[in-house]
Amino acid sequence: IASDTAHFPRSFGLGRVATQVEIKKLDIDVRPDGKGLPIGSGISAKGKSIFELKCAPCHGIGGVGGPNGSLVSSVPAAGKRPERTIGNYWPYATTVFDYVRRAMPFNAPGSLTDEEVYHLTAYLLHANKIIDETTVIDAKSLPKVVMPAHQLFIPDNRKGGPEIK
Amino acid sequence: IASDTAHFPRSFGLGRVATQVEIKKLDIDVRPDGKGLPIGSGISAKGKSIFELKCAPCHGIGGVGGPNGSLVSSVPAAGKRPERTIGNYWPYATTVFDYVRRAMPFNAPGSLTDEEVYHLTAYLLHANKIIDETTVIDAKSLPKVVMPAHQLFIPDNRKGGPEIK
Amino acid sequence: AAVAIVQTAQGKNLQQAITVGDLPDDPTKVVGTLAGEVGTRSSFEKLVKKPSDISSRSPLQDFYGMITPSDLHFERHHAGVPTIDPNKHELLIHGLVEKPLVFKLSDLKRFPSVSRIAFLECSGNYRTGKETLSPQEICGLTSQSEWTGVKLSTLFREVGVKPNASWFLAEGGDAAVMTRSIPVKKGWDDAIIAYAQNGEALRPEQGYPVRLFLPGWEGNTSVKWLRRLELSDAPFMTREETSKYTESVNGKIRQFSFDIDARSIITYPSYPQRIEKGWVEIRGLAWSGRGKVVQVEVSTNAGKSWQLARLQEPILDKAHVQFRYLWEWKGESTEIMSRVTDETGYVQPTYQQLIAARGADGGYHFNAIASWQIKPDGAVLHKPEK
Amino acid sequence: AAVAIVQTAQGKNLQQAITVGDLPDDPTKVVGTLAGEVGTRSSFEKLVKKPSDISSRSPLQDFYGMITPSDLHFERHHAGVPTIDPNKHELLIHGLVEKPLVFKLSDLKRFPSVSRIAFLECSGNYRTGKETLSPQEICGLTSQSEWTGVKLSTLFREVGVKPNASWFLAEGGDAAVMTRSIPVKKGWDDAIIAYAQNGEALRPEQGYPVRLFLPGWEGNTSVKWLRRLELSDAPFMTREETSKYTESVNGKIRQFSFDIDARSIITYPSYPQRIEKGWVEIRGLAWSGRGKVVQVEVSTNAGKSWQLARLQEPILDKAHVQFRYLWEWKGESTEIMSRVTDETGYVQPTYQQLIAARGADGGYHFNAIASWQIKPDGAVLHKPEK
Ligand code: HEC
Ligand code: HEC
Ligand SMILES: [Ca+2]
Ligand SMILES: [Ca+2]
Ligand SMILES: [Ca+2]
Ligand SMILES: [Ca+2]
Ligand SMILES: [Ca+2]
Ligand SMILES: [Ca+2]
Ligand SMILES: [Co+2]
Ligand SMILES: [Co+2]
Repeated sequence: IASDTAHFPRSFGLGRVATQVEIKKLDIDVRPDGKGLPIGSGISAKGKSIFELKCAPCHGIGGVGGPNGSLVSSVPAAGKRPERTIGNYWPYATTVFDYVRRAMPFNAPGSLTDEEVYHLTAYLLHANKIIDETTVIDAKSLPKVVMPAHQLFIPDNRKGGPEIK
Repeated sequence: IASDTAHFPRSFGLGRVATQVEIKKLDIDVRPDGKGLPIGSGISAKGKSIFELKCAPCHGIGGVGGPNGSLVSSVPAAGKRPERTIGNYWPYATTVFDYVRRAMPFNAPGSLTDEEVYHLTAYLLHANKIIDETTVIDAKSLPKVVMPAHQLFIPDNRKGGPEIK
Repeated sequence: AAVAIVQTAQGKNLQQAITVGDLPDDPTKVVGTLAGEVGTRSSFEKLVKKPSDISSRSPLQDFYGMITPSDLHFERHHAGVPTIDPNKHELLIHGLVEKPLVFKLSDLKRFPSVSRIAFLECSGNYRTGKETLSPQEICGLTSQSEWTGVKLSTLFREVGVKPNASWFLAEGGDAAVMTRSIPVKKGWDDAIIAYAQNGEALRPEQGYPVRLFLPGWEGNTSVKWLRRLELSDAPFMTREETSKYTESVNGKIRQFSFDIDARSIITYPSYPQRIEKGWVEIRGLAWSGRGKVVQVEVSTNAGKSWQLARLQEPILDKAHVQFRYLWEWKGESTEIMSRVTDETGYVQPTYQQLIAARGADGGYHFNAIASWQIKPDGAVLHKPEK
Repeated sequence: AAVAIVQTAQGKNLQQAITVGDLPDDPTKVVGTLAGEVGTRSSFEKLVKKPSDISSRSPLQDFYGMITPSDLHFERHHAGVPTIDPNKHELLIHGLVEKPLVFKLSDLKRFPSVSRIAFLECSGNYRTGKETLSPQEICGLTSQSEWTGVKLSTLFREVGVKPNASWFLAEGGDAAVMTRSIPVKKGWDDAIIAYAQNGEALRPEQGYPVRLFLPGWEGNTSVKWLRRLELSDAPFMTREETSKYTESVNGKIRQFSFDIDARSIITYPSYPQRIEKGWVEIRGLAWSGRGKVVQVEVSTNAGKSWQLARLQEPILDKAHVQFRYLWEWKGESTEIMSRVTDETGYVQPTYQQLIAARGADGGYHFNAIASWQIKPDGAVLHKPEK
């Protein structure tokens, strides 16, 4: 059957070896332990002004209530559930850096400098009351930020069989 | 499994009963025993003039050599196989009537009257030297015409298994 | 009936006019359209997906069979469908490997290939709340294709995945630069690096020129427009596996919920169709991300009793299966519904069972039984759940 | 890269612009096309059938998997593709029946349905004679779809086929008013009155809105645009079963040669492709009109020895099956070819075996092994038979 690989050669010899330079160009991800974070640093105050310029039109002044969703926790209107935000639903602070750098602003993805992303990350963490306004966010400090939602996350416990989970 | 019909009702009650009138309108086929042949009759001479007008542009003067193939047997050029025609490849004369009525002329299918088709059938049989020029073709005579190729036809004798046939 | 299909492809025009002008009164009396280079739908068939900006839902109620026409495969993307030059596109595999490699599309096509028919479903595939919902609106974010590509295990052998690699990151080349962390085990098991769909190249909406395809797993993990795989000893905790594609379950947040739970839906009769008195073949699709469908039951009395439906062979692993149940409708008001059992013994739950098990937060992986109300005039309406 | 698909359907416009303008240098930096109603091919993929006036051949060398995209399904018609209004089209069944009935398309769709994946091949599907022939040119008149419809046996029950009915006439509603006589036994066995193909309505070229589908039998018998079935106690001897679709065999003319003999073709590597030194996955399709494919053998040394190819599951009855064989090409001049064995024990013959068995007249049902010459520069050429 097709899945059997016993007849495969040790190598098909296809593809070319990737150089460190080209890997580095593409390897933009950031892990919770900080692996992947670039040099640079940011602070909330600088992030705030970038945010107001480049992000607030979609995510609201102060990160609350824009057409593309809040990023900052706020007190919900009476009878409403709180919006899911970085402050109440994100388990890792590194994800803010990773995601903003790869995908935002939506209309110009990939346009921010690492420094800008650090500032924005600091701003979003501060606006969500996770860090104070003096905290400098960099490759060392960001992985250490403990997110309010962290303890809520559990791995999938469904496993098939009769039980509804 | 889906093929099982034990759970089917005797009838699904779908569709409507066809009336004889509507069946007759669609039931245009003609069988070798003559079933399906309409009233009317034809002779080769009349068929010839219709043919020259409506058919020869595609099938050649006298039914030989047009852009859409010969219908009449002729002596092949030296070293060539004979073209397959009504005279050497058609097992039943009724097929000429059936086919011409349903499908020809190619650019105006279904436009011929039954009478015209009888004439054309007589013409094509005569041109192929199967009937003489005085034979009247009608529902009685057509099924009796014995075609030269009739005895060549055998049913499929392949049946799978190792033999190449 | 004016019908035309025009495909302007890299400067070359393909034109296939089926009919322009009036419908013939009697099609047996006019020569039809001559043979062409590319066919098209009949102008009488209006099959369309239902789009929002970020997704587009397959018209399940209009389909026959188990294959989804490629141009009607559901869409879900986080920054639109990119336009990618297949001659420039490359796939990099690096991280915890002996030998990081870059593959051109043409390299990938030279490896041993594999094909399989399997569904792809977005885990956010559930709507209810009003009666005028069609299957397309309730759960049109599932589709099925024959996928062809190279097994990821074949590429893993080629790069030499290290023993301590437990997760890999899959990254897309779209404007979202979509990323998901996947256990390496899935890569060895049955992951495919797919470049073809239903006989031809992937469609742009489905990841052209190359995507990850993870049979049975929530659609978002089958990263499209794939450009990079990084082997790692831990998950990356990307936005798509933390902020999104996680479920609030009894005060906790369930993460890495990859498997698609077994599900079924009656697609005929369904809204906005109408039935007539007499024999009705109830038809639908059933599937499970955990393996094969074992049985589908249908109830025609609002769940009081259940009957076995017939399944159309071949019943494939992690694939939509057609089910059918013959029902004589005498004009009564009733409700019809289906539930599937998969090979693990999992039985598709009711909405209430799901809420009881998970709490009232809703969210992804909502695979509840969907019911259709049959009205005495033959109208069919969704039964909103609450 | 300007790409657009425009479908003007009964006054309604569907427009799906994938990209108009230049290709982005970096697709990760521009938002892509938003979700749409109907997808389209990438503008980089140029898949076309090869048409003459009367037929159009599927590009087998460009396909992956076993499903043929519906718009690339081969065409063969005798008076063009008719344009038929599905709301007016009816199917009449009469002759040796208890109760002649007329079915609207909507009636047919209400009967119990069936789906199956099966090939359809024109029995006139063979070319050779020059080196520059692709699989499309050699045997592109075969394609595969998932067909859905009602079993003819279900309709036979409904009209009450009389015991003395031994043949039936199937008649199309095209300008050829195509007719074939079919043994009633095939109608009871596995004939389908098909109204759908690959998930959606039949395409016009494939018989929209309804066709006969006879699994495993020569394509012409699966009459398209079906309007009438007449039950009879004898065959009708139509032009299509006498003057055409018969074979000259050793001085006799073989008639009613319905079954498609087992056949296979290597589609990769094939003309006009080129290979490079190293590992080559030889790929192709194999099928039999008499049941399942049991094995496919591949020779990489001009037929001196044969090796078993791997078959892609599911291996379906009367269906194209993908085969694969891994070959290390070191640059030598050679010939590669495949031969299939079906469940009756029939082994696909060579051209010479066929001529020896049938005489030199050629004709329909020519299913000979086709060989590809591999040149030292990697060029692949058909080996003309003589
Ligand atoms: C033109 C609109 C637009 C602009 C400008 C924009 N965003 Fe967004 N943002 C979006 C959209 C739309 C999404 C959701 C994307 C998706 O569907 O995956 C989003 C998602 C996000 C998210 C994830 C939210 C969540 O809960 O998962 C973050 C964080 C974010 N944006 C940050 C930013 C920052 C920082 C900026 C400015 C540098 C910015 N955005 C500018 C439209 C915008
Ligand atoms: C505009 C061109 C055209 C005209 C006019 C035309 N034919 Fe034909 N004829 C064709 C074509 C094309 C075919 C082959 C059709 C097919 O592919 O099935 C054909 C086939 C036939 C055949 C079957 C030949 C065979 O060996 O199977 C007969 C008989 C025939 N025509 C008779 C007639 C007669 C009689 C007329 C006039 C009343 C006529 N044709 C007018 C184009 C034409
Ligand atoms: Ca990395
Ligand atoms: Ca009749
Ligand atoms: Ca056409
Ligand atoms: Ca999940
Ligand atoms: Ca789109
Ligand atoms: Ca035949
Ligand atoms: Co999803
Ligand atoms: Co044929």
